[in-house]
Amino acid sequence: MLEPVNISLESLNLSTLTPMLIPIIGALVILCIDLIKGGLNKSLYVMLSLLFLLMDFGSLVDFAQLFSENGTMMGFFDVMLIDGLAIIGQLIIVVSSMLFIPLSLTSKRFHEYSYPEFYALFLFMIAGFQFMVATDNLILIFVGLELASLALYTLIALHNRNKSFEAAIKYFTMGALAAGFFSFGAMILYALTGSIEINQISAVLAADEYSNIGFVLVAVTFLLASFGFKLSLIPFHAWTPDVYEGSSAALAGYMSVVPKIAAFVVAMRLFEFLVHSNVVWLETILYVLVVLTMTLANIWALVQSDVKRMLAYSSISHAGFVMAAILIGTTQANSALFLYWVLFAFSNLGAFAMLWVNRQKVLVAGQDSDHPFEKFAGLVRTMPTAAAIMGLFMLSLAGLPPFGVFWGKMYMIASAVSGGYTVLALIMALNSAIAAYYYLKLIVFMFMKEPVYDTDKAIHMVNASMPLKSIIGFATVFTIFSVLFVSPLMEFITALVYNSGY
Amino acid sequence: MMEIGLNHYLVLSTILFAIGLLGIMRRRNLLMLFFATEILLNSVNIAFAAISHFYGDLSGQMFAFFVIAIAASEVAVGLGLLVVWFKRSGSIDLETLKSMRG
Amino acid sequence: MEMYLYIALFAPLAGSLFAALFSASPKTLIAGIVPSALLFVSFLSSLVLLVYVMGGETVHVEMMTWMATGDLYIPYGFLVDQVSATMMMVVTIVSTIVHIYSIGYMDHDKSFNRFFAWLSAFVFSMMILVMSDNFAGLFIGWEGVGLCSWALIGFWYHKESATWAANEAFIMNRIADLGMLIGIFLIYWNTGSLQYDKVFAAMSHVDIAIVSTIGIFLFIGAMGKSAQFPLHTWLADAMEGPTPVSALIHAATMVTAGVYLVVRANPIYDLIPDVGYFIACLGAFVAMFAASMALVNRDMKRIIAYSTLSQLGYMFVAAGLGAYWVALFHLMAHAFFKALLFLGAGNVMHAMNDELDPFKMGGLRHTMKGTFIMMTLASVALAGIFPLAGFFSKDLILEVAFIENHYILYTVLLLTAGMTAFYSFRLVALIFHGEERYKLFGFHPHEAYKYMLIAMSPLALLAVIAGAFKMTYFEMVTKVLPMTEYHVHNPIVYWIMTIGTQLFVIACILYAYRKYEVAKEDKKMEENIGYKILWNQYYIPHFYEEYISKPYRELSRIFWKDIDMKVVDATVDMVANVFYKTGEKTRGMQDGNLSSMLQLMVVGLVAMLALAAVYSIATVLVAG
Amino acid sequence: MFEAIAFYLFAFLTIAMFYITVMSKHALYSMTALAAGMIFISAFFFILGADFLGAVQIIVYSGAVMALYAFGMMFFDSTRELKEKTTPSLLVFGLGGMAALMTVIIVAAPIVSDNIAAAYPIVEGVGNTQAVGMVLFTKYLIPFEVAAVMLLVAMISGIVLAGKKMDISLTLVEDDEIPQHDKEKEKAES
Amino acid sequence: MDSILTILIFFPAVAGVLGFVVHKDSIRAYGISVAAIEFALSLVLWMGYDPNVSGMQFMESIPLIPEFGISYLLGVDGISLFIIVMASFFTMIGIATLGETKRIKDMIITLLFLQMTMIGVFASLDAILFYVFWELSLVPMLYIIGAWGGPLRIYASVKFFLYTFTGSLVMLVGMLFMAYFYQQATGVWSFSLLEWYRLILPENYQLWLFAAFFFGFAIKVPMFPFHTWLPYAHGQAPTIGSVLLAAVLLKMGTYAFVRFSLPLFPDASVFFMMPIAVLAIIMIIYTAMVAYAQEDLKQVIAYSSVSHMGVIILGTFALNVEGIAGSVFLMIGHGIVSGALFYLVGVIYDRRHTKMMREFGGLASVMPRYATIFGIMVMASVGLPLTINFVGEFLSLLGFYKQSHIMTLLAGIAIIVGAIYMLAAYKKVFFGEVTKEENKKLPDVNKREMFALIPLTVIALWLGIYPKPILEPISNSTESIVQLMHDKAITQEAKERIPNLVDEMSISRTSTQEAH
Repeated sequence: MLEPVNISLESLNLSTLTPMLIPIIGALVILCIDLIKGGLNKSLYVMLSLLFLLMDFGSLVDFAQLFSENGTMMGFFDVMLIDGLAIIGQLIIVVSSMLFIPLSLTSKRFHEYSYPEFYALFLFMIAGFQFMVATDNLILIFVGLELASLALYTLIALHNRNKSFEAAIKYFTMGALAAGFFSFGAMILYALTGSIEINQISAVLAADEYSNIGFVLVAVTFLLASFGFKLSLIPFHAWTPDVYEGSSAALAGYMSVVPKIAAFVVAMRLFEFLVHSNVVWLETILYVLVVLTMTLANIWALVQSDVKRMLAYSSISHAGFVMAAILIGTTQANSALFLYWVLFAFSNLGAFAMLWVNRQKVLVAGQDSDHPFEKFAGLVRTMPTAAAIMGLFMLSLAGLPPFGVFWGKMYMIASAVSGGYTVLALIMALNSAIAAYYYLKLIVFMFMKEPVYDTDKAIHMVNASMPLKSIIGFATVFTIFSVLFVSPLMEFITALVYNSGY
Repeated sequence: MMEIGLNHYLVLSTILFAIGLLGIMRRRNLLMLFFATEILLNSVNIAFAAISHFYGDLSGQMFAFFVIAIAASEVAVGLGLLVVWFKRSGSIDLETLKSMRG
Repeated sequence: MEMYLYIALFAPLAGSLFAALFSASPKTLIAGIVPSALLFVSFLSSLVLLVYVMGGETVHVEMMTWMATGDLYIPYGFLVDQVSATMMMVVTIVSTIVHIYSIGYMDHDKSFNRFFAWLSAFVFSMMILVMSDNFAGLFIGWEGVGLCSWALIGFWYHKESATWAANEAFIMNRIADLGMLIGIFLIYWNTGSLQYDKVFAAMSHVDIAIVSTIGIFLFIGAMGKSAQFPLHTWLADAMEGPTPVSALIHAATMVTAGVYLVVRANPIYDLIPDVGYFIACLGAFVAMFAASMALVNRDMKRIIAYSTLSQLGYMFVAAGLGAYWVALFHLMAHAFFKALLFLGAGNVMHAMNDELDPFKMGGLRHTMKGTFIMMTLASVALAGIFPLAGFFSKDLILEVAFIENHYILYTVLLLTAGMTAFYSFRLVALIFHGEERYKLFGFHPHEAYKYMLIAMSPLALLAVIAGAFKMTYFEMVTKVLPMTEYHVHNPIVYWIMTIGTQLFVIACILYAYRKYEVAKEDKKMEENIGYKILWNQYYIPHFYEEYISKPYRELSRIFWKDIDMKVVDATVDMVANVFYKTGEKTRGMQDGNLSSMLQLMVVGLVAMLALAAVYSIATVLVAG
Repeated sequence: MFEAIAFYLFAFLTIAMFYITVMSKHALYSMTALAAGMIFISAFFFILGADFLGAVQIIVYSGAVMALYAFGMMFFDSTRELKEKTTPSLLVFGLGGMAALMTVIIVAAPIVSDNIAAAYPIVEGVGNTQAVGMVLFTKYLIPFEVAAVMLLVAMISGIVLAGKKMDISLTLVEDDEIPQHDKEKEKAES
Repeated sequence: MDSILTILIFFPAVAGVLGFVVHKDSIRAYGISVAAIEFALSLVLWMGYDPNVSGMQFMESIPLIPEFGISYLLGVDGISLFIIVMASFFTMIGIATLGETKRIKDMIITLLFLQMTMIGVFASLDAILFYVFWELSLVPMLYIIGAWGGPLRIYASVKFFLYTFTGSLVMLVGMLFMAYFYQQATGVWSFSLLEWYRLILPENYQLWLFAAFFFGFAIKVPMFPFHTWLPYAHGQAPTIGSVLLAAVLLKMGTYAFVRFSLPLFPDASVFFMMPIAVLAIIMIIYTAMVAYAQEDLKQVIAYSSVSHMGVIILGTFALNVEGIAGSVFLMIGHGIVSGALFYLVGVIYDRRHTKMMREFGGLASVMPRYATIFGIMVMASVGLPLTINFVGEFLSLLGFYKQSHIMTLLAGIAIIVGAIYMLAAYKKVFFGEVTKEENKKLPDVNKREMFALIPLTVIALWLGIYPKPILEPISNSTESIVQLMHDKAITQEAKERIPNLVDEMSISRTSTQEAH
C-alpha cells in the first residue's frame, strides 16, 4: 500500500511556473475571445499577445532579481529548474517574440494573421520553449520541445501556400526523426544511470568515472543528432533552407533565433558536463561539427540566388559559430554564446523583417522566388533609407565592427583564444571572411547595380506599415549602438551564467 | 541466453529502431514515412519499460508514457499537414515535395 | 662675404623663376635677358668670393636645417673654399656666356622662355653641387643638375630621339646615383655625419676596407655624371639637346661634377691609392676609348661629345693619381675651350639648318670667319698646342702619369693626345676647308649674330690665356688640395717629352688636314672591321639595347601578364573560387528531396556512431 | 524460462511486423503490420510488469493512432499498390545496418555501475497503475499538464490545417480581392 | 581642446548624417564647408600639439566595456598627427574639387563618413577601437569604388573589401590573443595599446602574434604578394576614391606596423626583419617593373604606390630612429605625391574618358600647366631631392643600411626602376607629337583643379625643402618607440639591432641615476 504523500505548497514553489503559465493563459484567452466573437481584427490579437509577453517579460525580470538573491530555484518536485540559463534563455525567447509578433501587422493581408489560432499557437509555442529551457528533466524537455515544435509546424503551414506546406512537412518529418533520436539517446542515458535528470545523470556518470564509455558515446551521439537537428548543425541542417524559404520571412527570422536559443540552453545543460569529462571523442566530434557547420553553410550561402535562402544558410553558419561555445565550455564562452545570440537576434530579425516588408504577393515577370537578389538591385535609388538599413544588417551579420554581431564574434573568438582553441579561433575568423562575401553580395546589388526588374508595380516596401517600421527601426538602433549595451548585457549574462555553474 | 537481461531488450530496441530508420530512409510515401517514425518511438518504449523493470524505477515508464502521448499528438499534426497537402497536390508522394532546392 | 655667397647661389634661381613665370607664354625677350643679367651678377659675386678666398680665407655658412632625425643632422650648409670657388668661376663664366649666346641661338624657338628657366635652374643646381658643405647637399645639386639635364636634353620634346635620350641620361645617372647614395650611407654610418670637414676628419679612424668601399661607391656616382665607361652612352645621345645646353652642361659643367666629387673627396681617396689607381686606369681607358670613337664619327656634336668624354678621362687619370689640382685645372681649361667648341658648332648648325654631318659641309671658313677662327682656336687648345690652355693642363697630366711611373698610362694618354689632335682637326678640316660641299644640299650658310660671337669671345680669350694662370691657380687651390708639384726633374727628359709631344700632336693635325681637306668617302676604310666597330661605338649601345633594355621590357611584361596576373592574382582568385566552386558543386546535395535529407541525417548519425565505436573499442583496448 | 520464450517469440513477431511495415508494397499491409506490431509491443510491457503502459499502448496506438491512420488512408486513397522509387537501396540498407550494428555492439555490453538508485522505486505489492498514478500526479504533474497542452495544440493544429480555413489562401490573393472571398465564404456558410 | 580628437572624428560623421537633409543642389557647398571646418580643426590640433613631447597628447579615455578592457581611448603623437592632418586635407580638397558626379549627395556623405573612419584609425589607442575604425573604413570605400567606379567596379570593390577584411580578421585574432596574454600576465583584460606596450612577451609568442598582425597589415599596405587588389581598386575607383585610397587608406597598414608590430613585438620584428626586407625589395623592384609594363596611366601609378610602400616598409623595419622617422615621413610624402598623381590622372580622365597612355602623346604642348604640375609630381615620385619623397626615401634607406648593406643596395634600385617607369610614362603621355585629333583641343587645368593641385605642389616642394616642422615631431615620437623597443627586447640580437638611445644621448643622466 502506498503511503499518502504530504506535500506543502511552499515546497512546490509554484511561482516557478508563472513565466510559462502567462503565455498559456494568454493563448487560452485568445481562443476564448475568438469563441465569443469571431472575425475580430488581427491587431487585437497582436496587442493581446504583446501584453501577455510583456507580463511574461516582467515576471522573468522578477526572476532574474530573485536569482541574483537566492541563486538557483527548483520547483515542483525539482522538475522546474530556474537557474541563470533558464532565465536568460527565456528572456531571449520572450524578447525575440515581442519583436516578432508586431511583424504580423503588415499592410497586406496574409493568411495566418487573419486567424486567432495563429496567435494562440504562437503563445503555446513560447510556453513550450520556456518549459524546455527551464528544466533539467529529460521528459519535460522532450514534452516542451514537442509542444513548441508541433505549434511551429502549424505556424509554418498556416502561411498557406504550397511552399509553406512543403516546408512544414519536411520540418515535421525530420523533426519526428529527431524526436526518435532524442528518445533513444535519453533511453540510453537512462539505462546507464537510472535517471532522467541531467544533474543526476552527470553525477552518476562522474561517480562511475565514465566506465561505460560506449554507452555514453551512443547516448551523446543520438542526443547530438537530435539537437543538431534543432540547431541545424551540418549534416542535420537540410531542413533549414527549405523551411525558411517556405515560411514567411518574419517567421523564418524568428525560427533562426528562438528555437535555437532554446536548443542551445538544453545543449549546454546536456553537453557541458560531458565536455568537461575529458572524453576526447566528444571534443573531436563537436569540433568537427562546428567547423563543418560554419564552413559548409558559408560555402552554400555563397551560391544562393535568393536572399532568404542565403540568410538561412547564414543562420546555419552562425549557429555553428555559436556551437563553438559549447565545445570550448568555459564560463566566458557560455556567456559569449548568449551575448552573441542577443546581438544576432536583433540583426537577424531586422534583416528578415526587411525582407518581410519587401514581400509582395504577386511575383513580377522573371522573379522566381520571393526575394531574389535581383529584386534588390538598385534599391538605393528608390529607397535609400531602406537600402542603408538592410546594408547595415548585412554588415552587422558579416561581423563588421562596431555593429551588433561583431561584439558577439569578438567575445566568441576571445573565448576560443582563452580556452586554448587557437586553430578554432582562426577558423572562426576566416569563416567570417567567407561569410562577408554573400552579405556583401546583397549590398552590391542594392548599392551598385541598376534595377533589374522593369516594372511599374511597387515591389519594395509594399508590406511596410508603422509597426513593422518601428520594429526595424528598433533593431537598427540596437544594432548601431550595440556597443553601449554590450557591457551591461555581458555583466548581466556572465553573472547569471556563472552563478548557474556553467 | 535463456536468462533475459536488460541487454536483450536494449538490443531488441536497437534492432527495431534500425528498422524504423530503414523505413524512414526508404519510404517515399509520406504516410508510410509516418509509420516508420512510429516504429522509432515504439522501439524506444520497449527499452524504457525494460530499464524501468530491471532497475525497479518508475521514471522509465513515465518516459514511455509521455512518448506515447507525443507520438499521438504528432500523428494529429502530421495527418493535418498531409490532408492539406493532399488537397493541394493530390498526392502524398515525396516526389511532389521538390519545389525548393539548392 | 655671406651676402655674396647667397647672391652667387640664388641669383640663378631668381633668374630661373623669373623665366619660369613666362614659361607658358610665347617668346619674351626679357625672359632671356634677366636670367643672363642675374647670372652675370652671380659671376661677379663669385669673382668677389674668389678674390676673397685667394687670400686663404674660406666662407662657410649654414642657412638652415634640412633634415634632422636621430643622430642625423643635415643642414643647408655652403662652403666657399678655393676648390669650390674655382668651380663657381667656371660655372658662372661659362653659363653667363652660354646664356647670352642662347638669346641669339634660341631666337626662333617657341619655347624660348622655358629654355631659360631650365638653363638657369641648371646653373642653380650646379652651384648647390659645388658650394654645398656636405654630401647630402652635394646630392641635391647632383640630382638637380640631372633633372635639368633631362629637361634640356628633351627640350624639343616632340622629337622621339630627344626624349629618349633625355630619359636615357636620367636613368643612367640614376644608376650611378644609387652608388653615390650607398656611399653616403656608408659615410654616415661610419662617421656619424655628412659634413665634409667632420667626415674627412673622422675618415682616418675608419677601417681601410670601408674607406675603399666608400671611395668605390662615390666613384660609381661620379662615373654616371661624368659618363665614364660603362655608363658613357648617354653623353653622346644627350647631344639631342640644344647646342648651348651641350656646351654648358655636357661639356663644361655637369659632366665634370664627377671629377669635382673625386677632387672634393680627396682626403678619402688619399687613403686608398689602389682605388685611385683604378680610377686613373679607367680614366685612361675612357680617354682612349672615347677618342677612338670620335675618329670616325660623322656627327659634329657627337665628335665633340666623345672628345669631352676623352678629356674627362684625362681628368680622372689626374685625380686618380692624386694630382687633384691638376685635374681641377684641366677641368677649368677644358670647360673654356670645350664650351667654345660647342658654341662654334652651334653657329655652324645654325648656318646649316641643324645639319650635323660634316661631310655635307666644307669651305665654311669663307662665310663664317669668326666662327672659323674661334673653333680653330678651341681645337688647337684641345689638341694641347703651346701656348694655349690645353697645353698647360693636358701636358701636365701626361707628366703626372710619367712622374708617378705609370708608363702605360702615360703611353695611352700620349696616343690619345694624338688622336685628339687628329679628330679635332678632322672636324675643322671637314667643316671649314675644302670644297663647299653644302651647296650640293642646298644650304645657304650665314654667320651667326654678332653678339653671339662677341659673347663667345671671352671663352676664346680664356682658351688662349688660361694656361698663364697656372701658378696663381696652383698657389690658391693647394690651400685645400694636396700640394704636389709635378716636375720632371731631369730637364733633358722634360724637354724631349714636351717637344716630342708637341711634334707628335702637330703631325697628327697635319695628317688630319691632309686626309680630310678633300673629303672623299673612303669606301675601303669603311669596310674595315675596325672602322665598323668604331662606327658602331663598339656595339655598346646595341648591346645595351639588346641585352638590357629589351630583356627589361620583356621581363616587365612577363612580370605583369604572366606572374602578377596569372600567378599572384590568380592564386587569390583561385582561393576565392575554390569556395565558390565547392558551393556550386555541392549545392546539389540539397536536392529538395525529403528522403535524401533524412538519409543525410542518418549518415551523420552513423558517422558519429562509427567514431564512437572506434573510440570506445580503442578505450577498451587501451584499458585492457 | 517462460520469460525467455515469451521474449524471443514477441521479439521475432515485432521485428517481423515492423519489417513488413517498412518493406511492404501494399499500404494496407503496412498499416496492419504496424498495428499488429504495436499490440505485440504491449505484450512486452505486460511481461515487464508495466501493465498501465501496456494498456495505454493498446488504447492509444491501436485505438486512436491507427484509427487516425486508417481514416487518413481512406482519405488519401492509398489502398492500392504503392509506386515508390526506392533506388539507392544499398545506401539505405547499409546505413540502417551500420547504425544497428554499431549500436548493438556497444549496447550489448553489460552496464557496470554501482550508482544506479531508483528515484521512484517500484513498491512491492502495489499495483502498477496505482504506482504510476502516484508518480504521474506528483513528480510528473507538470509534464503531464504540458502534455495536455500539447494535445490541445495538436488538436487545434489538426482542426486548423484540415479544416475549411485553409481552403482559400489569403497569402496568394491580392488584397483588393479578399473582401469578395470573405463574402463568398459568408454566403457559403449561411 | 581636451576633446578635440573626438570632435575631429565625429564631426564629419554627424555632419554626414545631417547632410541627408541638405538639398542636393547645395550639398557641394555643405560638404566643402564641413570639410574645411574639419581641416581647420585638424590645424588647430597641429597648433596645439607640443612637438617637444614624444608621448601621446590630447588623450581621451572613456571605458566602453570595462570588464573586457575595451575603452574609447584616443591620443595622437608625432607619428599619427600628420596623417590625420593629411586625411582631413585630402578630404577637403577631394570634396572641393569633386567633378561632375552622379548622385553627388551620396558621394559627399560617403566621403564624410570615410573621413571619420580615417581619422579614427589614426587617433585610436585602443586596439578594438582601432579595429572598429579600420574595418569601418572599408565600407565607404567599397561604396565609392563600387558605385562610381569603372566597368569592373564591382569585382574590384568586392575584392578590395574581402581581401582586406580577411586579413584584418586574422589580425583580430592576434589582438585577442594579445589581450589574453595581457590578462594572463596581469589578471585584467585590456586592449589599451599603452598598457600593451608594457607587456614583455616571450619570443615564440611574439613570433606568432607578429605573424597574425602582419596578415592584416600586409594586405592593407599592400605588401607583395598580397597586393593584387590594389591595381583593381585603383583602376576602377573614381578619382576621389583613388586619391584617398592611395593617400590615406594605404597608410593605415604601414602606420599599424609602427604602432603595433614594432613596439609590441621587438624581438619578432628583428626576427622577421630580413624576410620582410626581402618582401619589401620584391615589392620595390618587381612592382616597379610591372608598373613599367602597364598601358594604363592609372595602373602605372597604382603599381608605383606598391613600389613606394616597399620603401616605407623597409624604413619601418630599419628599427632605428632614422629609418622609422623616414618611413613615417615617407607615408606623408607618398600620400601627397600619389594623391596628387591620382588626381592628375583624374583630370585627364575627365577630359578624355580614357586612361590609356597610347591615347595620348604630346600633351606637354597642349596642356603646359598640367604637364608642369605632372612633371613636378613625377619628379617627386621619383624621389628627387628637395621634393617631399626624397626626405623619406633617403632616411628610410639610410636607416635600413645600418641593418643590411646588400638589402639596401637592392632596395636602392628603387630609385632606378622608379625613374624608368615614371619617365617612360611621362614620355608616352606628354612628349612626342600630338597624334590624336581629340587631344589637340584639350583644355588645360581649370581653376577648380588648380585649387587641389597648387596646394599639393606647394606641400610637395615645401616639405622637401624644409621638412623640419613635420620631421621633428615625428622624430621625437619615433625615438620613444625605438627606446621602448630596445628596453623591451629580450634576445641579444634584438638588443643589438635596436639602438639604445639612452646610452647614446644622455650617458650623464643614466650615470647619475646609477649613482643614486
